[in-house]
Amino acid sequence: MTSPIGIEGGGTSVIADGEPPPNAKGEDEQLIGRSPGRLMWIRFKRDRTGVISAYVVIFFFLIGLLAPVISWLYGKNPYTVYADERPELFDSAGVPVQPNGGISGEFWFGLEPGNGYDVFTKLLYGIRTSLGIAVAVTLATVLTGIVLGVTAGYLGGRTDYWISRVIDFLLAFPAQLFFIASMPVVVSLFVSPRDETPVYVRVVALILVMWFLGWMSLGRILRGTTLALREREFIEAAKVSGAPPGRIIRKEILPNVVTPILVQSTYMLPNFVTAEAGLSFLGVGIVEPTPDWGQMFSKASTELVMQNDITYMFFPGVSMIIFVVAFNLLGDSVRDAFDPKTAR
Amino acid sequence: MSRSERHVHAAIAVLAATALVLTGCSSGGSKGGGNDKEQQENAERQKALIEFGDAAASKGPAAEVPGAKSGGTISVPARDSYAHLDPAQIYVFNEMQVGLLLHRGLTGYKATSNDGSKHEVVGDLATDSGTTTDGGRTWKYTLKDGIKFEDGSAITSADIRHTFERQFAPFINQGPPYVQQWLADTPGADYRKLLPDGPFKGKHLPDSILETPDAKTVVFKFKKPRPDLPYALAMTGYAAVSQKGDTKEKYDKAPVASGPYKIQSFKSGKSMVLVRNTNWDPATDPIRHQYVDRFDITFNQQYEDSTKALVADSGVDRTSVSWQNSVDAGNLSKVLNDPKMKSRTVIGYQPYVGQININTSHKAMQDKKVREAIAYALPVSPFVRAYGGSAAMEVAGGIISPTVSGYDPSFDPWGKKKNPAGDPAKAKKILQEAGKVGTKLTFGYMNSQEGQAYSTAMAAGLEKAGFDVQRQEIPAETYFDQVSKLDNNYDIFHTSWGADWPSASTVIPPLYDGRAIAEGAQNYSQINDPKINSEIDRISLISDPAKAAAEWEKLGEYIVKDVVNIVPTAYYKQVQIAGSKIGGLVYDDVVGGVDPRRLYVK
Amino acid sequence: MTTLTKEAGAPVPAGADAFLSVRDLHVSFRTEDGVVRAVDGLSFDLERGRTLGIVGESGSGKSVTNLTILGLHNPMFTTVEGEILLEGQELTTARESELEKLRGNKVAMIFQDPLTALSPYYTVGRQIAEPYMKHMRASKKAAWERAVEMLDKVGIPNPGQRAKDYPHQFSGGMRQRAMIAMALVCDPDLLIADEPTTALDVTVQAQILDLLKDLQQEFGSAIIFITHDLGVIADMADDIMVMYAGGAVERGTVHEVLRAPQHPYTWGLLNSMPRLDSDPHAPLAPIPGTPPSLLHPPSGCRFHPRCTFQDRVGGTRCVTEVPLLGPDRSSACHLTADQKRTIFEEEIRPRLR
Amino acid sequence: MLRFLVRRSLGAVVILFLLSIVTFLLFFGMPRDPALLMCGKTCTPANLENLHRVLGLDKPIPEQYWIFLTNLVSGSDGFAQGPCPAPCFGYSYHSNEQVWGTLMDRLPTTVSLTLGGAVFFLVIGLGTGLIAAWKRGTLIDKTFTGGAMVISSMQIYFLGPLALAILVYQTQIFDKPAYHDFTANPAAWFGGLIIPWVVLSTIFASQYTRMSRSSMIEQLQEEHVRTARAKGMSRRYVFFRYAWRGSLIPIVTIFGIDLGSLLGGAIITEYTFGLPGLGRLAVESVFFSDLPLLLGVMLFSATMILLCNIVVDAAYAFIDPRVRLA
Repeated sequence: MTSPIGIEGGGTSVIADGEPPPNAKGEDEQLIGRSPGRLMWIRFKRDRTGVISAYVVIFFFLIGLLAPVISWLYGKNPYTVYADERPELFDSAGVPVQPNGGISGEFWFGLEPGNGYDVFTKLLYGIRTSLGIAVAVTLATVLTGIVLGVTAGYLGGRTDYWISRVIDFLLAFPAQLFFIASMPVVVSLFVSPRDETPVYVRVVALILVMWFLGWMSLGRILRGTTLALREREFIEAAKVSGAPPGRIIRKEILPNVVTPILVQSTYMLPNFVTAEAGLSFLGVGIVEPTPDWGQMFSKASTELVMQNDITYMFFPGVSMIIFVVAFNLLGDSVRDAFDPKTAR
Repeated sequence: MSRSERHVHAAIAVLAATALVLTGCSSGGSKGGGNDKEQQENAERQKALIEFGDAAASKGPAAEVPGAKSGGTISVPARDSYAHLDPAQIYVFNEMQVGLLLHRGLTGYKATSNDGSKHEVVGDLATDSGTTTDGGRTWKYTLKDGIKFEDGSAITSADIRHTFERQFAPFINQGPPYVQQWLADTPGADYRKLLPDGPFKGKHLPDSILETPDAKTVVFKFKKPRPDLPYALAMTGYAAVSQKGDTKEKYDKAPVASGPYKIQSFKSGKSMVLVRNTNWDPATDPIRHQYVDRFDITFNQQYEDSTKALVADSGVDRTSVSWQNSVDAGNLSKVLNDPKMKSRTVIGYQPYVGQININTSHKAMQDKKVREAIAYALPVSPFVRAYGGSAAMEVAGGIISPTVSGYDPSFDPWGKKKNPAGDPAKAKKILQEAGKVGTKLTFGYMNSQEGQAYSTAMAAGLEKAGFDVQRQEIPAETYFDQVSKLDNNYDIFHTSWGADWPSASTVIPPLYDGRAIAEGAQNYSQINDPKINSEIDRISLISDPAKAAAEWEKLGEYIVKDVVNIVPTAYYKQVQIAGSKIGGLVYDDVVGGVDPRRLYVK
Repeated sequence: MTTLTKEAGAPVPAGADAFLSVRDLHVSFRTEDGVVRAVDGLSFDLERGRTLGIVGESGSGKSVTNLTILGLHNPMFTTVEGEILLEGQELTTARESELEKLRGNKVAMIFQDPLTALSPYYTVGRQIAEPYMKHMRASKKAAWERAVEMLDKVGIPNPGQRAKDYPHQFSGGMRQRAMIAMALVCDPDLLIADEPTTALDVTVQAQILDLLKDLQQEFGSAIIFITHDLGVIADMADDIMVMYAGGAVERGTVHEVLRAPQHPYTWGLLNSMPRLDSDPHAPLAPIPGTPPSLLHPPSGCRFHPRCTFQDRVGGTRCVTEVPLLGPDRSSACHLTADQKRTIFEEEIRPRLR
Repeated sequence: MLRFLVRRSLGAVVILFLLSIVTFLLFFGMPRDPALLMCGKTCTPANLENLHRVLGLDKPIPEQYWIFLTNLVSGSDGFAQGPCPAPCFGYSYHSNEQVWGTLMDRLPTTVSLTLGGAVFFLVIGLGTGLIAAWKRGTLIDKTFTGGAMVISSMQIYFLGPLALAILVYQTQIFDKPAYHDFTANPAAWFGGLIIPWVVLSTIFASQYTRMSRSSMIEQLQEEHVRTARAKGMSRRYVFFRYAWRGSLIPIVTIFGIDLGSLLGGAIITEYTFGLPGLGRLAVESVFFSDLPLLLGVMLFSATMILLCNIVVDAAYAFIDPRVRLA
């Protein structure tokens, strides 16, 4: 948000001695005695963009959840090989013969060049897979971030030092490279390369790998916040009053790090989605026939598609852009709602 | 940013999205697509036979290519760098091609027509294609005079002995195994026991196996008749290696050339320059020419790049031709439909035939009904699709490729040519009759884009017929090691096999001889059928290639139609194009691509 | 003396010698929550060489007023009405370039926190020299020498060397001295000091205040001194203006206002201020309630929601009618002069003693 | 300051050391037996054994690691393929090339791609960011920030193929991206990389637009900036002399990280455009489970990242005296 006075070009809060800007005072009036949560909620509801993007995001999650239902109503599934079911729709190389990737009343989003899967259902299920994984990773990282970050921040001293060193070390890892390299390794932990790799194993591997290098940033932030909180009066008070650390952390600290966690996770989740897609794109993530967002991109980057059916690549592409944009906007709104002073 | 600003973002996001969608229109159908009639004629023409040439035919120099001129440089774009240059390590198509220019063996293929269709096997280093007095147990070769390595040293029988003995050394593990197996008289990889370290620790093959009585004579002695030896020796894999120039592992990067060209420089993955080998004497060589001064080979040239350049045909591209690269799918129709360009193209089959192997070592697969059901149900169209459609793949009827003597285009027992998507209905009926609906099929596939594509589609097709298909990916680079394990758990998996020489004797015995079943051997379906075995033995002894070919054909049809241990999928094809100033451009059926030996600059 | 029945909002005729004269100034910001009236109908004059102290709680609009004088507000969100005359020059409508000529030259400002107010990226010397180069068209060298001279004036030891230092190498007090040097480098006619001592500890405070006074003697410039500390005001200012919720509620000389305050709010301020000589056991009486929202200011007298003397006025005047402030010694309150006197004498003063 | 840099460099070395251990361990958990790869079609157990011996895979892992380290530092002649001068990462299982040589072969591609791209996206990104901040609230600002928002939400694996499809395959305006040696043919070098540069920098630039704008705006709200205005300094002067200086710090940080990871191999970009750089090398080496190569790429790439971090720290000192003199 922008506060009124200051030099042109840069809105800044009116007064030098850090009193809240007028509009915040305005809110104080109407929001007297509300909990921060309520305040945040009220502010958020006032933010139209935020609300709209929230709807979009929810829409995507619904798609993910309801994919089976939708495709049941739609009467198709992403596994049927229409290139063999309906050869007349394809040429010998498996490219739909009708223009625009064979979009028709029957195949709303057209057919995938190659085996001719139904793009619509494939996209639905692809979103389902990618979102599922991303959510899992986010949860895992948040948990790790909380545990390690808060511990380091609260206990400080040696623990803090070592956890911080670990964080530094992991941050020095070439992440993407590490993902690619370790995927087969992690997979091999579960199945000998001789046997089939069940989908769930790939999923678990993806989650593990991304989690392993995903939690540090949040961990750092939480460490910082906790470090700051630790010095605050009410914590001191709690300490003096002899509350056990566990209780202090639960009752005093955690409630106060909810904000950074929520904000961070709204930024992390889309990153995990794109990262997962990236891995599948490189062929180390989810593979055919399991539908997956990133895998659709790798299909879209094949000569066959780029040469003959450019339409195909827009379905995964555009849907992902919309998703990520919506999510980032949501993230901004959430942040503003929590902390109206941030001016960007 | 302020909230008001973010409204705008949202708006713009939507705008951008729609804009993207609008530009995303495309016309249907691939721009590839071959021309099947063409290919059929091609197939017809390729049903040629190959005779063994006599001493006269083996005399150099090779017959001039009509209109050939000497001099000039030809630049050669290639996709893959050469992983191996040591002849004994060469078993791969593109390496064999360059091998033709670098290395000479005891025998070689001499083109007897100028269209690359007719050949005979003649003596190359040897004075003839080999003489045998006892139906192929003992083969005698005499070396020509004036044959030298690039360093000027004469090629003697000692070098030839060394050549064959080092085939047994551990570091030689990529080349063809035929002659070693014949000498050791064992199938599979056990031949290595015969001379575990090769010649490098002072051990040598006894005269009872390989005899070199004098500097010019080499005698091979086998337990069984091996009428195909002249063919085998013509493989680059058995070309001469200089004994004193042998640097073992390092030889793979810098071999001593004996052919018309030698390596001036080789940057793996980047480029290679071949220049005239002054110590090569055309008078001794009945099959090679030395028209151009040098070949500039550049690697990492993808198909579409080389094609684009060659189609444009300007500057240096006018004198360039790729040995390996074929015209990419995207440009096929363009190239084939433009008469001016068509004159610069050659079309032909590669020697490979794709097939789905049914692992008969598994109980469930031993039921012939099940195998027939698979044969009916299996869609082969996914395979054709995955590799670029009819321009690159042709639905196969039998296991004998059009490039091999004994091909019959009309043979199609499972109706794949009519209905490549398979006939699940019929298959289902058979399964129901046999009460085998729901049979579990473990389908091993190569973990590559293509592999994933066709395996999923094939699985879908089989499932329609009532099979329960379990796909299992196999890392591409260990694929063959894994499917060739005796105890592998794959019921069906795809392999392709190219004849090492244009006779089904390099197809049927290695693939279907029940006694060749071994760890890592190529009898992937592990079929052990008495009739096949006995037929193999019988036909192997027929020394007249023509008669043999006819017999092999019959046996092949028996395997596909009555044994059903495999289902043929497709014949590999390719179209290649050259610059307008390239002369002597020929698609050689034996090479399985452009013949580099005949090229000259117009 | 005050006339409470003065006609509403009538501009008071500018004193001929008024150096700075603010007339019926209205400053309001557009925010998402609505329009905030930060300054609402403020008028005051300031003569050369005099010091005006502006007192008031946070958000009473004192800083806003002064930022507006310098034109340091963001036109995108702010609307300014009324007039600000500096030697007869209208500032509210002046062009940006005009204002730039004034800033740091005729009118200089000292900010509260010298650490954040000085750029960490440039040497103190350079930052002092910059405005001198700009306004005096001085050469780099001359400007530098001037900077050193100024540092010397504000009592920085070994100024030649220190000028080459960066702010973070200075102590808090020295920084504030540097700030002052920077403000005075072009010897301005008007110096606006926005709580210049709040961030400093008491001893340093005293030094800085003395410094300011000395310099004022030397340069003879007028000072607007903003603070919420009546003690400081007593020490520094000639006149006082008490601001509440964007408007002035009482004005007069230091003596008048501190000895005989007339406005309940001023009483509140005095109450809430501890004194060395006051009885340590007597409780401090903070002003009840919270500052009003400038979004929806209370009707009538802005102070009425917190005012404990409404009933004395009687009727609903406090809620309905806006009390006005006269030009000279006066206060904006509906209480009669007598009431004010008696209430202060009988109810407030005892508590202060 | 110098002491600080030295300390950081030492830290980097330690991290690299740990990294090498972790990576080494990681890859000896690799699912595929490298010897099996090399063994080829006609492979016997005996032969496999022999290969294990040649590759030293039969030794205990700590010993293998120790050998790896010593080779790295002092080179080795113990390789069947030939001598291997320091820094010796051994020979690739797959191509039998020296790993270090291969890395050096691939490096120019990655460097060209990265530096070229970096120039593009820094100029465009910072430029648009500054303009947006300068014209804050205007339509220009909203267009820039909005556009940046959308573009930065795109992925190279979408934008790349899209660009290829339109510019190369459909319209055939450009040649397929490829790396040509700069010294040999600058024009070809430029032509071959232009599409990757544009795609790469488009996405990165959009992030820098947002970053430089927001950090600029934060700076403009700094007190000292207001002081400068109060001194009568012109808006432009304050904008560029006071605000910009400060706004650079977060940007330099991010830039250091980006540059580091890109120099370590712009994996997806190189993969998408088929450029033979370090990133592509990494992917290939994984697919061939070519351990020495993979290890080499990993360490090299990590080194790049750490180097860039150190450079960034040094850069701070130039921007911010507080760091220099602390």
